[in-house]
Amino acid sequence: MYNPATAPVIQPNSEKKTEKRYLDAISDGMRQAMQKFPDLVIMGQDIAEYGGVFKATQGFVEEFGKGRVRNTPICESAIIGAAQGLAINGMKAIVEMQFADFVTCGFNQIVNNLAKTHYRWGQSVDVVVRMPTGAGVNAGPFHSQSNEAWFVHTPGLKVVYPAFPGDAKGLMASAIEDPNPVMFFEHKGLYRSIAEEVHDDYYTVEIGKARLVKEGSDVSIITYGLGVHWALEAIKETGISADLIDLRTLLPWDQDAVEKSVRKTGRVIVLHEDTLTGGIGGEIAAHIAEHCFEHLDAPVVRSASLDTPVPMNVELEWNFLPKKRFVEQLKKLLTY
Amino acid sequence: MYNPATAPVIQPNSEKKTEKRYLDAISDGMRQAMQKFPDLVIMGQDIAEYGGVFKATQGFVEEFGKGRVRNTPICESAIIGAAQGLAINGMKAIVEMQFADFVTCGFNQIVNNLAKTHYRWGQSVDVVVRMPTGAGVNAGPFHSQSNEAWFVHTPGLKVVYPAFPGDAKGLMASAIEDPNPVMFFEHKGLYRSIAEEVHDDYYTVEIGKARLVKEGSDVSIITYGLGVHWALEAIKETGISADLIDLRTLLPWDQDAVEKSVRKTGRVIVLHEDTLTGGIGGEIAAHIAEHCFEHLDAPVVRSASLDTPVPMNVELEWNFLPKKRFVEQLKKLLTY
Amino acid sequence: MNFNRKDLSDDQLRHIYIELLRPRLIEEKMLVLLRQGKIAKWFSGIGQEAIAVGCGLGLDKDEYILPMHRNLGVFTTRQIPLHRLFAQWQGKPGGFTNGRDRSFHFGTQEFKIIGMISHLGPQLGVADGIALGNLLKKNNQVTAVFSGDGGSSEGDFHESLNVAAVWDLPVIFVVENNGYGLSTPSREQFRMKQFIDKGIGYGMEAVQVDGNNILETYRTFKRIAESIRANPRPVLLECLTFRMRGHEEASGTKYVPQELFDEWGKKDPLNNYENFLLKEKIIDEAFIALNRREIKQEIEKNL
Amino acid sequence: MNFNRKDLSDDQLRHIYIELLRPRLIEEKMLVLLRQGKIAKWFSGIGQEAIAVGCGLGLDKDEYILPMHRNLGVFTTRQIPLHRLFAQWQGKPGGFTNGRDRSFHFGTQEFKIIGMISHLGPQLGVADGIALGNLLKKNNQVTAVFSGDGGSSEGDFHESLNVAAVWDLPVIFVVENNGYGLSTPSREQFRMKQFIDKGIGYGMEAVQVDGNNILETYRTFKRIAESIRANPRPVLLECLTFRMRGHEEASGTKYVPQELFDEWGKKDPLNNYENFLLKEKIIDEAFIALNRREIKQEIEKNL
Ligand SMILES: Cc1ncc(C[n+]2csc(CCOP(=O)(O)OP(=O)(O)O)c2C)c(N)n1
Ligand SMILES: Cc1ncc(C[n+]2csc(CCOP(=O)(O)OP(=O)(O)O)c2C)c(N)n1
Ligand SMILES: [Mg+2]
Ligand SMILES: [Mg+2]
Repeated sequence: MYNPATAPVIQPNSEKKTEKRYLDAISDGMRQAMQKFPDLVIMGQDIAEYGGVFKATQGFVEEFGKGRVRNTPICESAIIGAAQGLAINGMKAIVEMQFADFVTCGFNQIVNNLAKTHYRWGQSVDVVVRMPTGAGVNAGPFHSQSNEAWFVHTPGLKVVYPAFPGDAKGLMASAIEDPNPVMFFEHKGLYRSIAEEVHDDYYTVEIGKARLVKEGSDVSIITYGLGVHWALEAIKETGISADLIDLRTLLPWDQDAVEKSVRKTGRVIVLHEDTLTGGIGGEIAAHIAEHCFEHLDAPVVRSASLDTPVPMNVELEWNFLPKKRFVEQLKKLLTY
Repeated sequence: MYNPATAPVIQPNSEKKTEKRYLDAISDGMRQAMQKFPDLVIMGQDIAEYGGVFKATQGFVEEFGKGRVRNTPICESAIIGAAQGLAINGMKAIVEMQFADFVTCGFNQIVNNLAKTHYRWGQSVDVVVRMPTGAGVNAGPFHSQSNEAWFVHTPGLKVVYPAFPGDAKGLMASAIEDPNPVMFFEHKGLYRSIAEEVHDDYYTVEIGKARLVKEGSDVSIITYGLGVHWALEAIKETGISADLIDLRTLLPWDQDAVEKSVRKTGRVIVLHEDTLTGGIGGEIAAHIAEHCFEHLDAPVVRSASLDTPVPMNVELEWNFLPKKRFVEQLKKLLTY
Repeated sequence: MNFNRKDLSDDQLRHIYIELLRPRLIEEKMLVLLRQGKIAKWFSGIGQEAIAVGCGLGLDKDEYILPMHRNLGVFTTRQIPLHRLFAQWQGKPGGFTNGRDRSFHFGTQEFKIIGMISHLGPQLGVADGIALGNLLKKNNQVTAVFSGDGGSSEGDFHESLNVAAVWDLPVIFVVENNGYGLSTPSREQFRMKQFIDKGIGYGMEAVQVDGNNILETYRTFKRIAESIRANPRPVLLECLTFRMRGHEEASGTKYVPQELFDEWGKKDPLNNYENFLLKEKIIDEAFIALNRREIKQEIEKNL
Repeated sequence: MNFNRKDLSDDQLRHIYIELLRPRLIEEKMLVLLRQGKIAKWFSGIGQEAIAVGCGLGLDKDEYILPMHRNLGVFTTRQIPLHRLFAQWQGKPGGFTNGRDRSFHFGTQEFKIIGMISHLGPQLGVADGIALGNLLKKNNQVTAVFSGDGGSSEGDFHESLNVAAVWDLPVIFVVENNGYGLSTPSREQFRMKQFIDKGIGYGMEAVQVDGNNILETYRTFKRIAESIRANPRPVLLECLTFRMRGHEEASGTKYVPQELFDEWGKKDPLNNYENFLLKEKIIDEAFIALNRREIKQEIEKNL
């Protein structure tokens, strides 16, 4: 299905680190990749002089020029198609969706062109689509959606979703190195709210590998994105001893890491910000239920948003999101 | 989320029945609804004089006129949008996708406009989108796709997928009666290959209710669409005593019917033509694993297509589809 | 700016003035509330009001209008009670979405306004469908739908104009050409000289109007609407204008050269019209003061 | 049909003839195989060959072409070994997709041909990207991409032309205007008089050509390509033509009035060119017979 070539494992050249916010880390990863690959082009609405609505490409046009850092007209489909054209012509492309919600206007190009071209005639589509995503920012049904599940159900794509600045930078580099089309989800709510020490040098974090954020014995929490931070809070709040797995990549996802943890704890809760029905939680829970059946001491529980659009009003929104329900579900699971 | 009004339960006026193919039944349902609702408009590519590429609207333009049976230019997005506009203006609309695969060109209108409007400001969107879908017809990656999972993961839509002519006619009527947007999947491979005695009069089949196609004791087979016919064959071939549940509606799906069967048999296999990862099988299996945990004597097994596009070559295609694997998985499940 | 009153009575001219003033004063209040954190986001229509108001006044009240995020004047000319608008913008019950969606993202059958979703473009296809409904019902109603110059690059723009042309749908496609889509100027959005150049490519009539001249916009909407009611067909209406406060309050205006603000500031639709009415002695300072006071009171009462 | 040889040598004229003849003979064979069930589907390009062949001959061999489902001539002028094409159409190994995709749905870097996916429209955006690559590499290469008249109603058509215009991308957007999209005639697809009327709306040059006249198509492609290589920009090229066998073999031709077949039959690109060459004594019957035999042998050998 995929071009078997994957991103090389690249270690940072030095141990130098600086505190970087999630947004800065992404920006840094892109900038260093622009330096490394002279054929890499970034396209998106208002990404040039303006630096993008979230400022992820601030300063890029000055450093790399208007040829490679391109403001586009407001049209998602032709631009995603153009990214594929650049790849066919031997180049690399990053496309920034202004908000992940707007990808639906370029959906066909992604699921039918980017995703299927390598399978059909062996041409790699070396494209990264950046997806500023997620809720909790009081922005209503069209600037808050989680739509990763559609892409996880599209063979041929890779889907990446970092939860921490360090992973965000390294995964961005890998996504750009990888010759396959990568949907790169970035949670808007994390852009400026979390920071950590991140390597200054260029490095990659392997696509397809989960990360054990916390180790514990009583339950496995499988999540990604904002869910990781909710889980951290919940663990702190409840004092529960849990394995906390941040998937980091949603397609292909790290079945080994998940199975290993489940075999150890015998109890699992899958948490995501996206809505429940048909969400990725179903895939993961079903996989666990099928392949770890004999190791389960309790039903695999899913915690997810309500099956509605994302409401704007702050109270409605927090009722929609699973954060509060998750803590209850987690406690209940431990008493099963 | 939905407009709470649903289609009325309408019994046929008489017991008169005629043998109808799946395609004829769908056509019949639409024709009678066109007679019943003078405000119902059908739009699609080549659906007027030509009768549509599958001939589902053959004769409609003669009976209902070009005003209500409209050939459209080749553009999915504007036409789906226009269907919503008709609904806003107090009418009803059916849109025929020439192939379900092409819905990706109108995806945004469906997931962001049709699906979210009632939730947002209470306006019903009385639209049916017809989706000639599915593989096994040697037509390659772009005329064979199963894409129901994307829509099942879109709150606000109803998703219907009949497997038999009688259900197809009654569900079509319900889809048109229902004030909510309905994605109506029709398997192309069934159009002319199956027939049964179907009521001549207008009637509805309730949306959201599964059908127990066969009763048995050893295992529950949960499926829909072409999968139902594969399962029937497999039951015949193996002589296994199985509950065979045809979901018929995928959103909202009939959890009660499924749970009831699982509690009885203790063994479940979920089968679908769509690809495995992120497919609807995950949702159903995860739900069962969570809510019927104590009734399960074996892991919930999923049987689905390989995670690739649909290949054209007939051998590749049958290797891609789960039909053969399903029989093996079924037998193995019974020996667990 | 040249104003030609033609057959409009003094009363009509005054009424138009008040309708043009109301959205301006509401916005000024909203900008205060925004700074106080009482509303979350604001896309200013200041400088462009003559288009929305001209549309609202030019169409009949039972004809559908599909406005965008800068078209407050459509809502006010339809006399939506302000407390309902304010509740909507603050995400409170009593609005149109009960907090489910934000700002102008709602529709109301009561006032025959169908707001956009955030995505630029889809509302144009919806307008086609509404107009098709009118055509089939033979009720001789017109539908007006708005697009920005930037949003016109979306495929939906093309599909919807084409469908309307082929089906003779009674739709006015209004393009508010304000020279920018967010930070991106026209020259990075398209290459044709003007939007009316697109008409021939759809086999569609196209009309250009000074979008800052309220008498022009009002009369053009009225004239096109009357003509379409008698002879159903789509018309592309390009309104030349400018956003005086940039894209939205949070994004600043740094990316817009000061000269443009200076140039367009002189063309302010409200000031110019006010000056014309004063000069013609149709209104006086007292009239202005009275109406400003009354509208401000209305605003405060509804908050 | 008027042919003007201008500076083309007899050899060149003969070469063009053979290139025009080859796809016709291949198709005739395919229609036989289709009836025998050896291939599953066929979209006939008979009657339209002068466009694909003109394009293939007009561009350099290392320039990308993005053809559609009726453009066999693009593949043959690039001299793809026929056994590879046949294997592809029969879904066998040795084709370009190893049975994974059908008919012309493949690309090949070896021959610089990027086939469409089934969805009409997306290939136009891909052409933009390829051309952008060429622009950034400053290699002065042209890209040609095809669209049908029907497919031009898709939003992608608009988006891609607009992007190409704004970015000065060296692309030839070829519209094969054959009057139908499947069963639906032009008057139900669009309302403009001709496709070149769309040029001004994108700020793009637009050229119309008799798509059945091989010398015209060839020369037009060549001329535009040369001009674009020197001065990068997009050009919209409308080729007027007709499908002589309807949409695809399975769908018949009942929906097309016989008069149209009669009228366009007289304009057959191959017959007309052949007659011209015969009349000018550049070829004779023996030449024709020889070449038909040779191509047929080539076909049989590759099956
Ligand atoms: C499909 C889609 N892509 C991107 C955006 C983000 N966006 C919101 S407004 C805007 C600029 C719109 O410009 P224009 O259409 O000219 O309207 P104006 O703001 O000037 O009134 C952009 C890019 C969007 N809303 N929808
Ligand atoms: C997005 C999309 N919608 C619908 C179709 C179905 N379809 C295939 S070919 C065709 C007609 C195309 O007409 P035109 O573009 O004029 O090309 P022609 O066949 O005349 O060469 C249609 C409707 C498609 N392939 N893609
Ligand atoms: Mg603008
Ligand atoms: Mg055509």
